[in-house]
Amino acid sequence: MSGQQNGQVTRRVTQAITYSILPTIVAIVAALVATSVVVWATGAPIGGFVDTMLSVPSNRDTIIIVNQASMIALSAFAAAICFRMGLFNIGVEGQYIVGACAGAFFAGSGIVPGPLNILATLIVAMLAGIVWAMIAAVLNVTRGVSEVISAIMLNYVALTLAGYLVKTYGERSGYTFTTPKIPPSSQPLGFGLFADAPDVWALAILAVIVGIGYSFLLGWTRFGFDLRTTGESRTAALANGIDPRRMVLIVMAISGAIAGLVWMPSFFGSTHTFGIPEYFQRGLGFTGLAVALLGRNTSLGIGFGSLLFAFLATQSNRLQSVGVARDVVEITQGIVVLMVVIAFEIARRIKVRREQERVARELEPATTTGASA
Amino acid sequence: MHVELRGIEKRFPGVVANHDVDLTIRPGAVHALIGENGAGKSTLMKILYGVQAPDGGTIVVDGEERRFASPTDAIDIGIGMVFQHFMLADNLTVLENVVLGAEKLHGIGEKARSQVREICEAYGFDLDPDALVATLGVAARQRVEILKVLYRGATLIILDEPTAVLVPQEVQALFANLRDLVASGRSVLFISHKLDEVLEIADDITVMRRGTTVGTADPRTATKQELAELMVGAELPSPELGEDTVTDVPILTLSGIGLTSDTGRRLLDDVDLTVHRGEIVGIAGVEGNGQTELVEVIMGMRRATSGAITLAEEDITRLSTRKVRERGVGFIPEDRHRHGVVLDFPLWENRILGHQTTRRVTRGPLLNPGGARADAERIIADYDVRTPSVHTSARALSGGNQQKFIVGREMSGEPVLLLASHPTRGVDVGAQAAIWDHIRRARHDGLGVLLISADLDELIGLSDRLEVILRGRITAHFDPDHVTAQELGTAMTGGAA
Amino acid sequence: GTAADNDGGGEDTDAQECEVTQLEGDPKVALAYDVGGRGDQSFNDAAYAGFEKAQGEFSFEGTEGEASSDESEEVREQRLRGFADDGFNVIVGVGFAYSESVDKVAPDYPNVAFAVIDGFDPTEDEQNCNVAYLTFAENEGSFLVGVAAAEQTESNTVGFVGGVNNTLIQKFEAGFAAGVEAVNPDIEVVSTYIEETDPRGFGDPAGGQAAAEGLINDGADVIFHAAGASGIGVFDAVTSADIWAIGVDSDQYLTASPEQQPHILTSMLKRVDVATYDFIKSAVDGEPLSSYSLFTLADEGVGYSTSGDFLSEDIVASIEDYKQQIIDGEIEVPEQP
Amino acid sequence: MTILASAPPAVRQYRHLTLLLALAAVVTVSLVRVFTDESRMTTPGTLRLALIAACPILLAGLGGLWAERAGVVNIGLEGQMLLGTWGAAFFAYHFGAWAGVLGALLMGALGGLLHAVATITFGVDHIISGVAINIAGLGAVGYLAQTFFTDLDGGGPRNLSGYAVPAQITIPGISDAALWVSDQRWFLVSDIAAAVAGVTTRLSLLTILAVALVALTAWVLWRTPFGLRLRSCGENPQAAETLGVNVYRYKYIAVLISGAFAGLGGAYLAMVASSSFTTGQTNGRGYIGLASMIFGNWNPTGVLASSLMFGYADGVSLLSDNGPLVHALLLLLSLILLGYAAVKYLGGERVTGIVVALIAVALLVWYLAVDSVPADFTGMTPYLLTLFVLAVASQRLRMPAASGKPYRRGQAG
Ligand SMILES: Nc1ncnc2c1ncn2[C@@H]1O[C@H](COP(=O)(O)OP(=O)(O)OP(=O)(O)O)[C@@H](O)[C@H]1O
Ligand SMILES: Nc1ncnc2c1ncn2[C@@H]1O[C@H](COP(=O)(O)OP(=O)(O)OP(=O)(O)O)[C@@H](O)[C@H]1O
Ligand SMILES: [Mg+2]
Ligand SMILES: [Mg+2]
Repeated sequence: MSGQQNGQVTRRVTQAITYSILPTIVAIVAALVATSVVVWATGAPIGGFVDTMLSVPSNRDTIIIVNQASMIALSAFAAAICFRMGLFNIGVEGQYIVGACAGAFFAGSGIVPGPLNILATLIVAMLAGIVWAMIAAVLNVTRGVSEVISAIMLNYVALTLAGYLVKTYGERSGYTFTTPKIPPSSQPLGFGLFADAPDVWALAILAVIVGIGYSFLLGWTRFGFDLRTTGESRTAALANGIDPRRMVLIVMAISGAIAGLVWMPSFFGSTHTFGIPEYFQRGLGFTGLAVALLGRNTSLGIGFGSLLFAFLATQSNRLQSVGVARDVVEITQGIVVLMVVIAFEIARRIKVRREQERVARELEPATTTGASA
Repeated sequence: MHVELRGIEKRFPGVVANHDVDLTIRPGAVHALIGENGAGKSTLMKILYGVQAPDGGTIVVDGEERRFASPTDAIDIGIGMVFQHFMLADNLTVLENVVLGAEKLHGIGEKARSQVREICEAYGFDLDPDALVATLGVAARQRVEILKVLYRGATLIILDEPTAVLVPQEVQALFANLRDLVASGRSVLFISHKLDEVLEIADDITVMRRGTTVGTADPRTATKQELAELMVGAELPSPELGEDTVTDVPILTLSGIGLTSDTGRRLLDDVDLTVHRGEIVGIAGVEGNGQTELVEVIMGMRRATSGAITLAEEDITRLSTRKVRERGVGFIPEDRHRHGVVLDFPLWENRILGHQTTRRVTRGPLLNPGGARADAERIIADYDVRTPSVHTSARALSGGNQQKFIVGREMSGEPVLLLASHPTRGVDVGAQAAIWDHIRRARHDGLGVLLISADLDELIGLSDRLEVILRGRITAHFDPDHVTAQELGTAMTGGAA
Repeated sequence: GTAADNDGGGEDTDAQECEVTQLEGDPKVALAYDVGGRGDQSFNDAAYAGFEKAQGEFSFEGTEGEASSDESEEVREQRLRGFADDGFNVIVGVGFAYSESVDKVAPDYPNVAFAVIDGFDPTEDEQNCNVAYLTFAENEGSFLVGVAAAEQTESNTVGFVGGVNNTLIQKFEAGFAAGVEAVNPDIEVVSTYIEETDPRGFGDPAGGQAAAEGLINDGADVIFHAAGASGIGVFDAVTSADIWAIGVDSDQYLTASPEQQPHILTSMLKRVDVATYDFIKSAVDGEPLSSYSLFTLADEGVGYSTSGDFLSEDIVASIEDYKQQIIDGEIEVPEQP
Repeated sequence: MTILASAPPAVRQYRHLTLLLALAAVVTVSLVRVFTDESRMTTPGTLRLALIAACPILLAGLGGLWAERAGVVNIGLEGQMLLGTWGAAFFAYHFGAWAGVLGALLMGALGGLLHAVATITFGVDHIISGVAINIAGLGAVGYLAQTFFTDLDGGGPRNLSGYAVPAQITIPGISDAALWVSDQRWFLVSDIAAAVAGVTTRLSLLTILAVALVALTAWVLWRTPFGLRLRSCGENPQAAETLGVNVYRYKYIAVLISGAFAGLGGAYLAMVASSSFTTGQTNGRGYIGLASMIFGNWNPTGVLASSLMFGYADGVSLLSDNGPLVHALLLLLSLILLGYAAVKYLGGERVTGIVVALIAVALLVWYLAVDSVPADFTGMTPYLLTLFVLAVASQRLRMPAASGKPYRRGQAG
């Protein structure tokens, strides 16, 4: 019995390698090669490009990569939990704008003193994200509106709305309006990695916490099971006591809550105030989507993917100096997503075939049909 | 036309669907190809029709060897096929479905329309060329399929299990058409595993088993037993009930159940129904007359718009599916791939499916993988599910084994009521017999069963009582011991013989 | 000043207490561009022009870096530190967006002279002595082109298109409106903004054209834009309607296409090049500017262009007249519409 | 499940409906215009704005329609549109206006090809591929612009202008007459005249092409064997396969055309809606196009109607001091909704009818409560309106049955 179990374990490890790690590596290499070809074809200094992209980042850059990755990962988890259920929450962008805005206003007001303010703010931000996500979710379950379309519209509205709120209730600083700064007592210290570089943002830890929670929820809980079932087959879910509409609402809520957190590490770590465009970082929602897909909606994959994207983006800052347009890394990012998915699709087909063959092999000599199975 | 298949071979991952298949079809005759589920009939036909390329063997048409790269090639030399699972685009009109791919013949406009009308005339099909296929019933859809073939002027017409979805009367109508076709010099290849039908219509019979042709028979001399021997190497299992175990304790009671669609159509209309402990109640009806809705309403997948459902003295009318299942209702859905299993989950996770709240497989809000695996092992053993391990994904199992696993799962945790829709559809005889056994045994232990099936023999053989459902109403009751398939068919089609 | 060194007690310093920043070694100049970078035919290019001029005169080592859209605060910060660490001791942040990052970086490099164009000190309480905030009296420049518009219009309606509705752009609108009013209070000023918040309002030529056409439908026959790259759309609109447009920041007559040129009445000049040049010069001379320095009409920091010679003598005369009044302080130009 | 399913062929039924709705709408509009005295609601100028704002969205929407009719969801429209803007600028700059249009088509089709290879050949999830293409597209355009435009005169790292664009035409007699009539502000007549004037004055050939493509699409897809085959791939590819249709080929063609149309939308942005290229100038119009396709119920006429609606709202949101105008539109919207509610209610969908009616009343109350809408909100008009209309109408929509589903040859039967 246990021997067989071990067999199972080893098999699954080897499977993980053949069906997950290998395709990923192949995909990344392919993407970099493809981009290099573009650079080369357009007559840009290919050598400089490759050197810059593959150079080891400075300590400060490393910090930036980690910080950025934390936000990208959060956004990716928000998207991933929806993907797992076959929902396409392109609205993370809008949800985290609203979350950031609400959180910043609350934190700046300093209603809650000291470190407690942080916790309270996170809750406020999550609530705001939930509210925004619920609009799309409710329209989806009650009116059958494609969550994709409504989310797209809501993204625009979110930005304008946030701008309006800051303009109306914020305070002026220079040429923009911002929310009141967080009182210093509520500014957490970060994690120091290097002496000669600033700390990693304290709330970068959120990404880790959410990641663990995400894995646990999906892999070990009944709710996670229901969620995955709904994602695999809504019909099967319905027939087996899972109400897909209810799931949509709950999952969109969770997604919105995570989205609400996306910008918090930066907010508490360095910005301390919110104002569009200077005191806010946009686009994380869309990056998150891509990273979720890149990471196959798994915690490890997303962690890895967010670091990769942050790495590429940060390295691109120095492309200018070697005379290559920085936008080129976006090509890499796009292609890597595509390549990973293609690689995994191929891997999946092979896997299914292998498994069916195994079934037949282990059951009987292969000259009879499934019929006698 | 004269068609010869020699030594055809086709492998699928892990399955040899066809090997050493030899088949000869002569012009102007109905040739029956019989074999049990999974014997390889459809695969062979897909090869003959060019949908799938054979891994070996030759196809000879009128003395000339052929290679079909795609159905186009087959169509061009006059082969037409009506698939086991209809190949129609619901949201296109009948005309569009018919002319699709054959636009060269008469275009897609008036000329084509009148052509279609003519054919309908000739074969007595009453079809409106401009009706959306979505609005048609099963029999009508099949006529559209045949229309497609005729429109292309096929001289060899393949019908893959055309009678599976028809009631006896409709079968007779179909056979009449087939005879006309043959009379007009065409050949028909007729696939079935219903032996009396085969004996009635066929001029030649070829039997397939485990992916190969095991012999031919002459319908004038052959008997059902002989054919069964050839098909499965044994007597075909026939469903029957042992001693009467029916009690008078009602387990499920439906009173005045009605269901109206969003568009105002009456899907279920004042349905009264009672199932007692130890009783199997069969629901007979042409597909699409409310069986699916009836099950969904009982399971809480849809809310009845009127009426009440009682399960063992408890009103479950408004309970959610999960709650209904918690009350001990087992459910064998009609479509195992859409409702029964999650194809890409391993078996042990599929064990949890539908039982997310039972102690054995979950712990409160958490899963209990250990328990689930153990119990999946149990089912695999008790129900003879052929699989290497509980970690195998459901997709890799054959339909029959998938079905056996589902039955095993739904029987676990002593259910008080079992809803079984088409429990043996698309399943090999071994599995079929096993599933019947399990249902009988459960009945013996006092389980109430609501059985829905398109297979009239199964219904008549397995039920203690028969109810006929027509356009969402229960229109007739029968005692299985004193009813023939014919009578049942008449009732199912509303007396329209 | 960052929150970290807050506890050092917010000692209230001001310009006087600042002693001049001492550069180590020869001046090495770095330009940190805003999104778009060199070649954007406006802001960044203007800065580069000033830089180029200075380099021609004083010949020093120089470098450039460019921002990407949707980049984070700390990336900008990192760009500046990168320059400083590479030994560049005169660093110009082109654009308001650098205010925060310079404010964070400057204290760590006391011997580097920083400047932020359009910048401001986000933490007024502790001033950074090695930072110069180069700001402009856009409202004054806009006033002059407002005068030009008022003199030129025949429909007694003139228009204003803003890229994004923020206080900086409102400065343009306010000055423009004031200039028009000064000439003739009966002239109506119709104005619209492409975006309320979204910075993309500066990168949406289609939006610019639509906005301008809207104003044209309202009867405007002279349209002033402060909409960055969207402005080209404004030029398209006036060109096909055969009326006048007024450019912004640089002399846009020079960069406009031949079809558009005959319709560019004048441009409101915001001499980023002058500011950049002056700052670099001051650094080279060993006395880098620090704290706020406002570039006004008085010191040619803002102005208007006459290329194309579409402005008649008397219009120019009246503009010059108003210009003098503003310089003499007789006219107070508002910053808010 | 849907109403359409049980009704005569979707297309025809939908046409009648739109015609009827259109007429009713025009009357209501005119009424509101007169009542609120917001003449800008229907000036030729405003309508021309609407048309120009609508066309890029229309083209993207049509592109989406082609792909989905063949069963491929194309979220990558945005990226393909971006590629179009670059293609238009680059080729127009070097080889002239129509070369630019061609270049845009090519670049868009290139994006389409990428999507086709990923989704059709490799069976990649359509959404994933689309998202990837949008990222890569933006990157590619940014990179290509910086690489090829920086040193051109009239060019920069992120922009290019001064290239030739397709000509504009004005139909003399009609245009002037219509302009005159519309200036009279007569009830109904002037409004219709305004529309006529809007489409006869300084009309770009590209606009004509865009509208022509609506008709062409409708004709090809519903009146030709080619179209029938293509649609069958979106409804039931297996069935099509068993009838000898080469599903892969039709899917590929469809997605290529889809990309090309999106690219043309990009060209429109860079040549008609403005005459200059700026990196990322689509600003999400590709996504809006997708929305208009869905709201247009996967029908060319529907896409036209919905993109015009969006274009109108977009145009209005750019007008100067448009608070009162948007305010007037509130009234219009609530009236239209009331009408819709009535239709629903009488059509048997009681609940929907009542809900919609309630919403309409709410709007009416809002209208009466205030007398203008703050600028920040007028900017949201297009998005809120779209949300709104989708929320009210979406249940009537039906997408091609096999849209977004993976297909592989040889699995039929
Ligand atoms: N379209 C398909 N694609 C991939 N695999 C398929 C397909 N159809 C059937 N199979 C495979 O064939 C095997 C059984 O399929 P099927 O549902 O036909 O059962 P079956 O042939 O009726 O089996 P049996 O009747 O012997 O229980 C499984 O391995 C299944 O994965
Ligand atoms: N696409 C496929 N991929 C893999 N295996 C397949 C596929 N189609 C069929 N098979 C296998 O080939 C065997 C023969 O299937 P086939 O459908 O031809 O049997 P059949 O005689 O038609 O059975 P039925 O009576 O259920 O239709 C099946 O048991 C299944 O295992
Ligand atoms: Mg089978
Ligand atoms: Mg078959």
